[in-house]
Amino acid sequence: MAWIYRYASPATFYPVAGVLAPWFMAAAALLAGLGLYIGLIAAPTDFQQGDAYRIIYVHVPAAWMSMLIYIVMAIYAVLYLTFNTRLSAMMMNALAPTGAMFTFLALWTGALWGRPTWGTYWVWDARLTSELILLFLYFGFMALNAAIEDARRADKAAALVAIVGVVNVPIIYFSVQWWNTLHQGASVSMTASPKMASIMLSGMLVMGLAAWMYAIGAALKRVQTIIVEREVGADWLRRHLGDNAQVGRVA
Amino acid sequence: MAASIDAGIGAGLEVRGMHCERGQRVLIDALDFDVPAGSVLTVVGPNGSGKTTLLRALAGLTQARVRRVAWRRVPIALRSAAWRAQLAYVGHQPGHKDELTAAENLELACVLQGGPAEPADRSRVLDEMGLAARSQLQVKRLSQGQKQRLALARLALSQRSLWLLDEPAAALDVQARDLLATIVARHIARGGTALIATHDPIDLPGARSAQLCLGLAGALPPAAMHAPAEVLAAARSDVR
Amino acid sequence: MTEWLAMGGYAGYVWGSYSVCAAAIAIELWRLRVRRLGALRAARIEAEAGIAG
Amino acid sequence: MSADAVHAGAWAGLVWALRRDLRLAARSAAEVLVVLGFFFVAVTLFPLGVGPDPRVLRLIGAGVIWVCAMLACLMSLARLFAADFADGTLEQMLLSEMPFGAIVCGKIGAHWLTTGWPLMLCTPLVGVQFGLDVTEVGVLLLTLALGTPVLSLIGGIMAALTLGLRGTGALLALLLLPLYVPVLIFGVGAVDAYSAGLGIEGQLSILGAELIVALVGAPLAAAAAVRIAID
Repeated sequence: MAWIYRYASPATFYPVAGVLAPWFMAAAALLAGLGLYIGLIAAPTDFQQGDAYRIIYVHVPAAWMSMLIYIVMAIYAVLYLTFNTRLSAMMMNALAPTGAMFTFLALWTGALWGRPTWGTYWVWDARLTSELILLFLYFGFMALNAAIEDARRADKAAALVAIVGVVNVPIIYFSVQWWNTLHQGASVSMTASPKMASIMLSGMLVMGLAAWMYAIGAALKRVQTIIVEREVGADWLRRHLGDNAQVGRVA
Repeated sequence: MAASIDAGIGAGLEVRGMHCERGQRVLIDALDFDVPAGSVLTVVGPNGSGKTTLLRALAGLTQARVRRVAWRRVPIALRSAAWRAQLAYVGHQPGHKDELTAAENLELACVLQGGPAEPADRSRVLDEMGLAARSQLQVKRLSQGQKQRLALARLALSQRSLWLLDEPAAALDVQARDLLATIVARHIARGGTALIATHDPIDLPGARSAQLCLGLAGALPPAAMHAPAEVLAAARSDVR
Repeated sequence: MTEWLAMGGYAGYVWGSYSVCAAAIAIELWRLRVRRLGALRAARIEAEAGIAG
Repeated sequence: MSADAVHAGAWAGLVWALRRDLRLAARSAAEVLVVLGFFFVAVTLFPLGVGPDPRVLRLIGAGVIWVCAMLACLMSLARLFAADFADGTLEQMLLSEMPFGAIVCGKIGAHWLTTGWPLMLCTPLVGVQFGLDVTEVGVLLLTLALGTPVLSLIGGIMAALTLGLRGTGALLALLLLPLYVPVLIFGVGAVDAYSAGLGIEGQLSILGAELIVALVGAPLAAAAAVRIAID
């Protein structure tokens, strides 16, 4: 298991993240461009919802990412608590803000899509309600992380919250699903819209990929910052800053 | 390597390759030391040199990497129940509840640390500590000195073989310091072992003791075992 | 072009969603940059202080 | 340590912690009464806010009582570990031979007996305010009996995680209330189903399942959380 410590040390990962991040950002921009073209221009107007349905090209990818990022955070949490590799904790913390942003976007676009389609901004639909509770889980994670000064204890506590949270996400989703069907009967759920034309589906998948690339890119950039914040006294950082100072370029 | 008096007396605690960190700073790195059974290791060093961290790491309260720990030559894991059954740890905090009476606190502590169950032993120790008259009073009504003696009573009742005492003499009045010395001496006489982190070492007549200096640059090899008098002299002069 | 912008009468909702998404990503990237430069500056100050100290 | 010695140790740890915390709670009974006082005040606010119309109050009764029970439980969670963390007794528990998970289980049990149980005793009084009839209050008590232990169990984890931090009130609420949602939904769901004349076995069995999962998982997670806090 020695290799895990060699590669997982923040010092060796810092330059790697620096090199990878721009590539992911470029991929995200490219895919987003393609996705927007498909979604906004190439895809036909939906005969039922008119052009309002085009919001799904951002709403659905955002919802996917909000769930995916929380699961990836929980995986890093498990890795950190078992292997004690500080880098997995840093990656977990680096992902949280981006995940919270995607959750907020999913709720915002969901509301704007609900208004023309169902006449109200907020629909107590099972998916939207679980999305809102997921947003609280993200805030809980970040609040606990910020409340503890000692970095190691903050990581461990936040990791435990992420794991307890991810165990509860399916329970919350199914209880909200049951609660929703009991009170309203089977209302039209958000994405069970008429059979998707293949071009619409591909638009959504491309935007989903773009969001994924962006999330990785943002996380890598943020993990670099976290590494610098945490390794302030370390000599590898001093040397690193030293070389760039002479060259005059911002590290 | 640390000298041990002679193999005759059973080997007590062996620690190899201990590594402790606090936040960013590496306090202790690759520390090896031995504490033969029936002896005292006094851990000295300036504040922030890792005395408390070392003791809390040994007690399993803080996380630390250690290559090997053996107790009476049997390798043991720091956070295992078997290890906890051997040790008693006294930290900076009082360790009793103000709302409960002295007797109740002792009773709870004895069950927790597997001490003697008979009330007779407890009342005998309360007598010795001069708390018999106030044993039914809530601890919050006791004076600071009496609270300190209650903590000593809890230690006196402990039957654990390895004691980890972190600055036990700090803020003790003269009378309490003598009580502490007799309790620790009695523990050593019974063949017990103790690690005491302190600024002013306790005067333990006749007990074999060694010294582990924790400098800010990490641990220095423990001084060879020698009569306690030299240790006390050395300790006072070395403390930076 | 203007008819495409009208989005079949739903311009407010569609562009409302897309603009907020773009704004959120822009804000996140900008904050990332600010936080990164702050961390690097602090590290550099610590490094000089370390050498001098 | 042979298997039955471990069981004996675990049971002894649980009983030790339970008796200790109940004695401590008895010594400072005010804390328990304060939590009940909060419960009463919070529940009484809703009719003042929503209006005295009995039909409306009957509809929202179970929901209001359940939410206020959750908030009351939240208020008293600090008592679970904070005092022992401050005076060093929590450390001594960690160092005991008895398994720490069992000790945490006993402490959470004592917390439930001093918050969940009294809340249930007051529920009939409060149910009258909302015009719930005797059988509906009975079902509500049943759901509270199954649900409030879960509040204490999951609450124990978060109370341990936020040990020693300042201003943990809001942080505890933010961490806990999302995790209380399933208990709330099925607790109130059972009462609503009963009032609608439907069967309540489904909701009660799910509440029971949540209780079992919490009983198994929460003490271990809380014990790990305490170790993290004391580290």
